[in-house]
Amino acid sequence: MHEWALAESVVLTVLRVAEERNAARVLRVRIKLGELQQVEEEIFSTALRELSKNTPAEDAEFSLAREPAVLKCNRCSHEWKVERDKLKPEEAELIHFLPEAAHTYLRCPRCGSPDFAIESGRGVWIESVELG
Amino acid sequence: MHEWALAESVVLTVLRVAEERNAARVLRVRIKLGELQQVEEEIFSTALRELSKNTPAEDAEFSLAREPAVLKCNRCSHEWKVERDKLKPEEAELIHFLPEAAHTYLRCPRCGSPDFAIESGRGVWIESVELG
Amino acid sequence: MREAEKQLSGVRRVVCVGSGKGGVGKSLVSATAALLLSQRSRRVGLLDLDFYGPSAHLILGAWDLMPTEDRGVVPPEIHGVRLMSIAPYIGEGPSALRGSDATHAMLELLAITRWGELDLLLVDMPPGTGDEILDVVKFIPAAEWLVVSTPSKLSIQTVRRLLLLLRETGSKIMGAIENMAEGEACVEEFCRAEGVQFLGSVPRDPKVERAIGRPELLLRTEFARRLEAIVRKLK
Amino acid sequence: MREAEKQLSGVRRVVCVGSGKGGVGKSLVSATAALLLSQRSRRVGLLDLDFYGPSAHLILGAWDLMPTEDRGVVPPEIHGVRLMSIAPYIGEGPSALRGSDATHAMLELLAITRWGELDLLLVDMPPGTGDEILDVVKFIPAAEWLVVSTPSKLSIQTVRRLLLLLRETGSKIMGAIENMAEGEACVEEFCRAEGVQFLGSVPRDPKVERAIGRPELLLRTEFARRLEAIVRKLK
Ligand SMILES: Nc1ncnc2c1ncn2[C@@H]1O[C@H](COP(=O)(O)OP(=O)(O)O)[C@@H](O)[C@H]1O
Ligand SMILES: Nc1ncnc2c1ncn2[C@@H]1O[C@H](COP(=O)(O)OP(=O)(O)O)[C@@H](O)[C@H]1O
Ligand SMILES: [Mg+2]
Ligand SMILES: [Mg+2]
Ligand SMILES: [Mg+2]
Ligand SMILES: [Mg+2]
Ligand code: NI
Ligand code: NI
Ligand SMILES: [Zn+2]
Ligand SMILES: [Zn+2]
Repeated sequence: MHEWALAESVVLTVLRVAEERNAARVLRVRIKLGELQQVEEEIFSTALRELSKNTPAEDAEFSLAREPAVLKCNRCSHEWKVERDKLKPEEAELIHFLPEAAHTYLRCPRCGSPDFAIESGRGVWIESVELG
Repeated sequence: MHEWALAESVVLTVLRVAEERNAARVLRVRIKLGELQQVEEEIFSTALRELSKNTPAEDAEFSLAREPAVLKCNRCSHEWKVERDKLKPEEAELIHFLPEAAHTYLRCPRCGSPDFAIESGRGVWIESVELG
Repeated sequence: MREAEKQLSGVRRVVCVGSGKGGVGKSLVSATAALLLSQRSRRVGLLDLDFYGPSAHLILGAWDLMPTEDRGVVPPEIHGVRLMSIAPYIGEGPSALRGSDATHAMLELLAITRWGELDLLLVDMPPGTGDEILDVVKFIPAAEWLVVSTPSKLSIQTVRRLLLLLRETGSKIMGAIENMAEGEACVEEFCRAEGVQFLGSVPRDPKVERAIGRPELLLRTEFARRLEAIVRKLK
Repeated sequence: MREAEKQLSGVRRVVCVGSGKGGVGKSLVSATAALLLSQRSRRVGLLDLDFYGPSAHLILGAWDLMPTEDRGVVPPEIHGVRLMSIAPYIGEGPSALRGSDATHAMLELLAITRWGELDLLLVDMPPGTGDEILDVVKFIPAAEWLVVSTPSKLSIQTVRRLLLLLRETGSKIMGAIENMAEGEACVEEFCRAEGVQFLGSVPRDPKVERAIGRPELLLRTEFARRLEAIVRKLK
């Protein structure tokens, strides 16, 4: 349910963009949901609709696309995908709230290092905003 | 004269690349010299030649190209070039040894922030190595 | 994205407890100040931004208090203090964050935490003048700074670097507190030289250690009594 | 590029003094240990990697000693200790480095410093378990770690996080020193529980402050005398 706060961030940003560009309406917002954070799509969508009511984004189409979580080891340069179903549920839950907790629970499968970069699929990201 | 140490880093890296790729000879090395560090080209060239004697890089052509120093403010996103002749000589000298000292002496010309990224032209960089 | 503003819109004042130097008592001062203010009926939040050595939860004895999920994350309340920290998420595990990870973690906490209405949000800063400091300056420009130093030359020299940074970025410096005072008025003198308000001294108090994790006990130490006199000045 | 190896090729042993926690005495321990070893005719270097609060030059009284330029950078020698630090380059100015800047600065210092032949290079680490720690683990994998903690719960909890990180990365942990010991044997007990060698205790010594910047005086403190017994064990 902290998806509401994530949705709030998105809506705020979209509205700021609309304002900055003097747009009356937001037509479409393309959002990426990183696999690492495992945002619940349904709650997130509901929140986006609720939160954009009575704003220029009211009738916007919010399209959501999942982005795989790719990590890259800073030590041995190995790159790997996080397999969702291989995470322990408790750990997945903590990473859901704070993706950086990945550095506490995940390790480079090649060299065991906790020192890796989250190359993609970290959190929620706005890919594009179409204004009307 | 700490150009010798910088040249040593370059030669070491080049030799490692040659070894990794089982190359008998290094033909050409293209090196970028960032304007921020203001490496003295002549000393640096001499050092490269000296240090590569009796190594597979002995007959390599070392080509040097200057790269302008571009800084980008992390606060207001302003991007600017460092004008070499606008630096105080003492400060330029300290930045010559440690480019990160730029965060102590240089400021974003738009917002005054010391929080900027050195986008390019920081130090010495190997652009390419041609092996024979 | 991930704006701090919305979640901080009900917060009247953000006060960062910083130093540049480690081990000067930033965490102890900020946690105790939060307790003292809460006792005086202020609505207080405490945000621990030390991602490598989070301490606020240890001082307040809130090891196993998890934030609850409700249209965001609602900080647990302990002795009236709403506490947010990386600790519930990393437990006692290692914290191998590079600077950009710290930036992300901070923005995430700011984006999800529902502070609600607060008279004051205290922010317990990590040592150094790196990513976390630069990010607070960038994302919470209205933050005011309460600087902590011990009388040691090693502390004062580093605190000076922080002050220079805060000045240059136009941050508001409320003043400086001397912690673990030891006779000579080193920090007061330093404040005079730097043109920073000296807020007062708090002595080294050996009873503090036993009171870590026990807020009632902590509030009854000489340390807390002396800090109260300073906190009162801040209204 | 910018390999550490070449400049460290004459260095027999690299010992990092770390903690995770700030203000536990990493700088005082590493600088004093360097002085003690130099007195015992060891060829010793001291590399200060605290880019936000460099302290080694203050403790050794080397404010204005600049490294000299000679086919690289030759560290100035003070009481027989070859010292390298960010301090000569930033003076008393602010240090607004993000994590990636710290990485660059560290690699630069490693690339240009001509340590020559050393029996031991002591590295004074900053607090935290961020970029500098991760970079030493990455670029100087042979480094051994000497961990410093005070008896406080706040220190021990953070030191544990560092130990976990060092273990996981296969770093060699020489052991832990208790600094500012205060009666109870907290760090010794902690070491037993963690399976880390306990190297001994050094008391809080109020005479230390006056000796900062005065190596001869520092060497005559009770602090140094007690540290000597520990340093001796390290050969
Ligand atoms: N006034 C004081 N008297 C006694 N001990 C103190 C005092 N202030 C801080 N301490 C202790 O000093 C250590 C450092 O304090 P801490 O709050 O963790 O500093 P920081 O957050 O600046 O790193 C802790 O062990 C803390 O319990
Ligand atoms: N054994 C000790 N007795 C008295 N003061 C000490 C002792 N060890 C350290 N200090 C003081 O404590 C403070 C923190 O020490 P410092 O070496 O700067 O720690 P760190 O490098 O871990 O941040 C300094 O003011 C230092 O002079
Ligand atoms: Mg990372
Ligand atoms: Mg930068
Ligand atoms: Mg703290
Ligand atoms: Mg130190
Ligand atoms: Ni959620
Ligand atoms: Ni030079
Ligand atoms: Zn790896
Ligand atoms: Zn700017």
